[in-house]
Amino acid sequence: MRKLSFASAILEAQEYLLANDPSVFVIGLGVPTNAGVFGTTVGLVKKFGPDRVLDMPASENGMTGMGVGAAIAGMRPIMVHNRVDFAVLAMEPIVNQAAKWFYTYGGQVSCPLTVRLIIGRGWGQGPQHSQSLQAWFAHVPGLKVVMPTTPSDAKQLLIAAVNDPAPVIVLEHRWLYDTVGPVAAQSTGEQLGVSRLMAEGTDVTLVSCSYMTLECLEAARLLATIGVSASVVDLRTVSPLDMTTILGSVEHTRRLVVADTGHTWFGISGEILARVAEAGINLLSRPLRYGLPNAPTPTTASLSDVYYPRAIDIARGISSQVMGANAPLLEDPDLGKPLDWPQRAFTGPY
Amino acid sequence: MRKLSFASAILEAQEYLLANDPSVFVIGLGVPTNAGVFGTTVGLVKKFGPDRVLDMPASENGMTGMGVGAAIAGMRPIMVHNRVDFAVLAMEPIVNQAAKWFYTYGGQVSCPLTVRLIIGRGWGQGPQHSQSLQAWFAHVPGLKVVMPTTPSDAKQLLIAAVNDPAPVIVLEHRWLYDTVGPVAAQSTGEQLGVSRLMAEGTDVTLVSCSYMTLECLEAARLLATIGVSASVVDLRTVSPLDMTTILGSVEHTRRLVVADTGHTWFGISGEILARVAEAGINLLSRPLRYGLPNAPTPTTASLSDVYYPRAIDIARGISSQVMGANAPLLEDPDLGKPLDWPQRAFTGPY
Amino acid sequence: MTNGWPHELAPYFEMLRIRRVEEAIARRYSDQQMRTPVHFCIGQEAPAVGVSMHLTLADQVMSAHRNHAHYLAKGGDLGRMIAELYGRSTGCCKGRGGSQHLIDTSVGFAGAAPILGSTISIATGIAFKLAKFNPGEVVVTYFGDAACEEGVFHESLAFASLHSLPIIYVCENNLYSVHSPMESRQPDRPIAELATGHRVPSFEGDGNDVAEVSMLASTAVNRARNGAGPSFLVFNTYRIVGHVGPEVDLNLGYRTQDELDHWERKDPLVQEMRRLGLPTAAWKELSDQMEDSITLEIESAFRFAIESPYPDAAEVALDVVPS
Amino acid sequence: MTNGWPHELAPYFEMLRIRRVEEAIARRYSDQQMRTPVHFCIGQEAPAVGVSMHLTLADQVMSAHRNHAHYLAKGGDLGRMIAELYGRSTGCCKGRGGSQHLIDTSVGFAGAAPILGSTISIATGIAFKLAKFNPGEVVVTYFGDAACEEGVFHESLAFASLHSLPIIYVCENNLYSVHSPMESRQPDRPIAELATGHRVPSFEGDGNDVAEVSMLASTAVNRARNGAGPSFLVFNTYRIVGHVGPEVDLNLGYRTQDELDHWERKDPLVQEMRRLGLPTAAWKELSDQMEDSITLEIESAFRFAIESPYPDAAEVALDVVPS
Ligand SMILES: Cc1ncc(C[n+]2csc(CCOP(=O)(O)OP(=O)(O)O)c2C)c(N)n1
Ligand SMILES: Cc1ncc(C[n+]2csc(CCOP(=O)(O)OP(=O)(O)O)c2C)c(N)n1
Ligand SMILES: [Mg+2]
Ligand SMILES: [Mg+2]
Repeated sequence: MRKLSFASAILEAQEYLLANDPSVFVIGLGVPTNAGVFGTTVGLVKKFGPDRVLDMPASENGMTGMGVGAAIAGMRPIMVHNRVDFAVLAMEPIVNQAAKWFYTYGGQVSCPLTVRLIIGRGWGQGPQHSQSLQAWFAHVPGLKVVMPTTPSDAKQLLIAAVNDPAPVIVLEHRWLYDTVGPVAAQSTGEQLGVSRLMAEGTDVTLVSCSYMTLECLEAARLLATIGVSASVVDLRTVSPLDMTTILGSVEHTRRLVVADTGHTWFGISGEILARVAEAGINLLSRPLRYGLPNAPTPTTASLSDVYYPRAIDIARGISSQVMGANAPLLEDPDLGKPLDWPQRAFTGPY
Repeated sequence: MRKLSFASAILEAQEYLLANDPSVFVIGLGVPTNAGVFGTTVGLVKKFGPDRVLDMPASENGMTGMGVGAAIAGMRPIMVHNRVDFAVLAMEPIVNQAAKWFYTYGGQVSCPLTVRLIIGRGWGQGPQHSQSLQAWFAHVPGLKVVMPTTPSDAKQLLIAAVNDPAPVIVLEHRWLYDTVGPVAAQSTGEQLGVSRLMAEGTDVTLVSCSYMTLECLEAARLLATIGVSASVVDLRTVSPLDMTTILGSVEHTRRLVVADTGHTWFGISGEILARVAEAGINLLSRPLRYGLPNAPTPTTASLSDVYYPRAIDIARGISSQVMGANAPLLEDPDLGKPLDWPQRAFTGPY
Repeated sequence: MTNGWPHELAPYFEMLRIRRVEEAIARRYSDQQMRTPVHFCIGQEAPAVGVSMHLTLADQVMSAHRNHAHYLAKGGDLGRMIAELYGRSTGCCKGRGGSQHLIDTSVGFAGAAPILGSTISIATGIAFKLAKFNPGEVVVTYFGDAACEEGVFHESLAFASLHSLPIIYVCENNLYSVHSPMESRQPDRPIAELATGHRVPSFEGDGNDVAEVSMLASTAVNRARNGAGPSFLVFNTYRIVGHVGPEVDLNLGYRTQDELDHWERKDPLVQEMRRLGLPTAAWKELSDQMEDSITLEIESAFRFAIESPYPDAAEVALDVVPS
Repeated sequence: MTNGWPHELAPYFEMLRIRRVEEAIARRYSDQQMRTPVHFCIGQEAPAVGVSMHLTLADQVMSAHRNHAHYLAKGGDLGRMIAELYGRSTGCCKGRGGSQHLIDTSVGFAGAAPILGSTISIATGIAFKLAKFNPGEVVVTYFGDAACEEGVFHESLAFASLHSLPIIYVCENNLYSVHSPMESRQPDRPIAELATGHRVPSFEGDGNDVAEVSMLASTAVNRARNGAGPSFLVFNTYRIVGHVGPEVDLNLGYRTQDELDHWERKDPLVQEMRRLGLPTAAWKELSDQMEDSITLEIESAFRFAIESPYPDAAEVALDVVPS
């Protein structure tokens, strides 16, 4: 199959949607510019015109409310906020209005708004450009929350989100944008709410989402070198949460590790541990959680390097959980490498 | 000791703070009016003048930002939003700014802003007047989150919140406002971050906060009638979370039930179950959670009656968990009574 | 708005009908069977009626917490509104919404919601849709003087101006936000000036004079229909009863008997009756007819509501997301 | 602002100093050692300098993402700023903030933060404090044309007007929000008009002419000092390099070489040099002196930064809440 970058896959999804549904429009800061939201909207305005591919004022609250209005009137807006942090200004229309519209008005009018939010990380993104608030959205009944990991999912789940009659928040991790993978040319009719087993193992189940799934896959690889066999479940949709896949795997491995791009405390990893506990599965060892510590994001690389958990941290945690004090020491393959940007080719600022 | 209502206790706390610290001011919609935010600010303007007890425009975002500015400049603002739902407009200054100020600027400048938020319930409060978003605030490093249950805590923890150098969110449940209890005349110098064991039992630990602690105490009373002995831990502060008290009790009872005023999914109850699992405590039976279902709040009483979990639900859940199929049937003491307002004397609207 | 009465009388009838509905709700409110916070519009009937005269069924209206007049004047179903207040399954939101969330999409009443300012941006989005797919159709959104304090008000007007959207922003300035007077909330200037910076033309008028309302609304609606973009209408008016619930809350001390008297003299019904200037006898006959038909309609609506079932408990978790 | 140069020359020197600092950062930016998104103010030095001339150390300043000029003109420590860009523990935020979060409380630079509009309300809160506890002291907050699109801009101005707060809102209109031109974002009207509805007097001027900036700032600062309340200043200016980073981004196609040339002819340094009108020889000597002292200062700042240690890993979770 063709290979595309995650960013190009998003672009292609929007192109497909704009071409196939006249009610779709894309709006956000810089959407029709040549930089095009890190390349994800480049060229769309040329193909579909300025009334379907729009810039907007820096008015996140009002513009998201506007999107809610267009959606309840029958359109399918795709609204992009360049960072999750900016969308904190837009919580009111998303949470009080969009999420509750269908229910409150007696199931008469749906609100098919899709909001794309980009999670920043590294290269000085700092405290106000790097938040990952999926736990907030997942806590709100009426919203669906999508976090794609692969380029294929970046495309297919965005199409599913826009076609879904519910309001959907799609969180895209900036560090995935340049990753490359096979992407089907057509829409595969994917549905929201189904997780994917990315690796199958017997000793431990790693549940994760978005960029952290890549770290988990790497952790699984590291663990394999010492004979520990790990399953990796990529959530894909945080809400609704596909507990069937998770429980299926954990029942088998009887060990649970959750890795999240957001803060650990009061985040989505707690919910997953809780659901497994409620299901009454007896784990062989204590569950582990990896995510951001209880601190805002420091800007300097010297601190953000320790702030973000990595594959090696996960692998080491698991090896000592599984093998105890006898666990062989895993070496850090990235030792001494710069850690605050996704690949060496990247040079900021962004 | 004197007895005061929860609302009067809040009033007294603010009176004390205004009298003892010239940097304190109280601001919010209707604060200086005669209704005075459900009685919690009545008379303050007369005693302390209109430049310390202020009304404000309906500009939740800007006014909370203003509060952040006053706080970093050395004042101790008490900002009141009449419902949690309105404060959704104020998430940006609370979460991006106040919470991160001290950390980001290298520990030089603190932001001692206190935000009072009222949780609505019953009598038609409906989807946009009844949210209980403590999970959101607790997820954000740098904020403290307080949820008083007793009139005494309503006073003492509010004083502690305002005196605390960190930004503090105080969530006050409207159904507690008319409850009455002993309240010390003076400030007792209470600190944030300490939970309280409200009842000591041997069979199960109920962890809860705010109004749900009253339901849990009632559940414990019901359980006692069938010989089940329950501990009740009142969180008081959701963040920082006092795990010492919780773990101490659960280690003893080996059964865990969490009851929360917010939505269960991705809420604070998941975090508590997760921490107990991480601590490696083997529970005798599956942990239980009580909170709001995954739906917005319906306005009609006929639905909100089933929407909100009550003591009887908790007690029945526990009795069957502890005693299995042999559990005696507990009778609902409120059967047939109207359930959507806290006591019969109350007649809406509010 | 077509209520069966001749053009000249229709506005008066519609205002009377709204007034009587509100009074009927007020009378039964203390039964504690409508447990939903009702924000009565008694005294504020003219803006809804004067504006709706210029709207078609296809035009869209959004309102906020004080929405009964807007819903009724747009043609919203009375029975389903009363049933909604009673929390019944036949309510316009199946009981889930209550007084603050009326909707009747069959007549272009797109909804109402009580978070100040939010419906202003949502209505702007509806206008965005109409501009593209339904040229000639317009949106009206009603809100109070306090909603203008929300930043989203400005964000919405600026966007509507930028894209020349077919929308009319209608502010009913009744001097208060709950119990807070203007001077504790806003700088001293006409509210209408708020639109200047966005190049949205504004028109201010007597909100208790339905003829004046209608005149200004006509200008604004025509502008919108003809692609000339948004307008901002400010109608000065007054709510006779308290902020929420049916009590006349003079006891709260935020307003005076004098002020109330002043505004009662400016009652929109009285003003319109005077303007019509019919001979007393003819008027008496007419108004008896009106009262009779209204009474019948109201009785039947309440009967419908009260006889309707409550939603079933299982409905609590239905419709969270559409399927 | 006192930089040791005679009154007449001080603004030029200060602008030159800022320019050279930015150029020095630009030169070393590609080393990938300052890994923080820098929003250069090259071309926009005049507003910061012309305004700061009227401020005392006790007056407070807040800025946003494009803040270097504001920080330096207010007297912010250069060494600690450069160290902050290098992420060192001697940085003004101990490395936690980076370019977008400068602070120097010792000279009244209260902070900077990159969420558009948020610092406008925060600055308003500082003004609320000064009005009560430090009469005669004032706040200045700088932001761009896009920040005026945030509702919080209006909420802040309205509150400042209502309470007559001692604050000067300074908008640097450089025509762009990232790569988006004005016409895709705002209705066609002078930005200064946005303040009208809040009864905040506004003054618009050439933001590349430090003398004009100074004149308008003087009026506004005096108003605030004397209790006459807030003002809104709009300075028209232009950023010579790209939105973020040091490249001149003509390749992105959102602006033209012609436009750039036009604004380069309006360079604030050149304009001010012309205004000073010194004989060539005298000017050459003076400016050599200036350049030399600036070079020394900059070199020492970079040395300080580069020789400073990084924060210790343990600091990652320190200072989350004060104790
Ligand atoms: C965002 C928000 N803040 C506060 C409230 C509480 N509130 C409900 S109605 C109201 C007063 C509104 O005044 P106005 O807009 O003038 O309308 P009126 O009630 O006078 O018709 C307030 C403050 C709210 N509903 N939403
Ligand atoms: C709330 C918010 N939305 C979007 C952004 C992204 N952003 C950063 S700078 C910028 C442009 C700001 O333009 P302007 O205010 O004119 O300042 P300038 O960069 O031109 O100096 C944008 C949109 C942001 N930082 N905050
Ligand atoms: Mg009003
Ligand atoms: Mg700009």
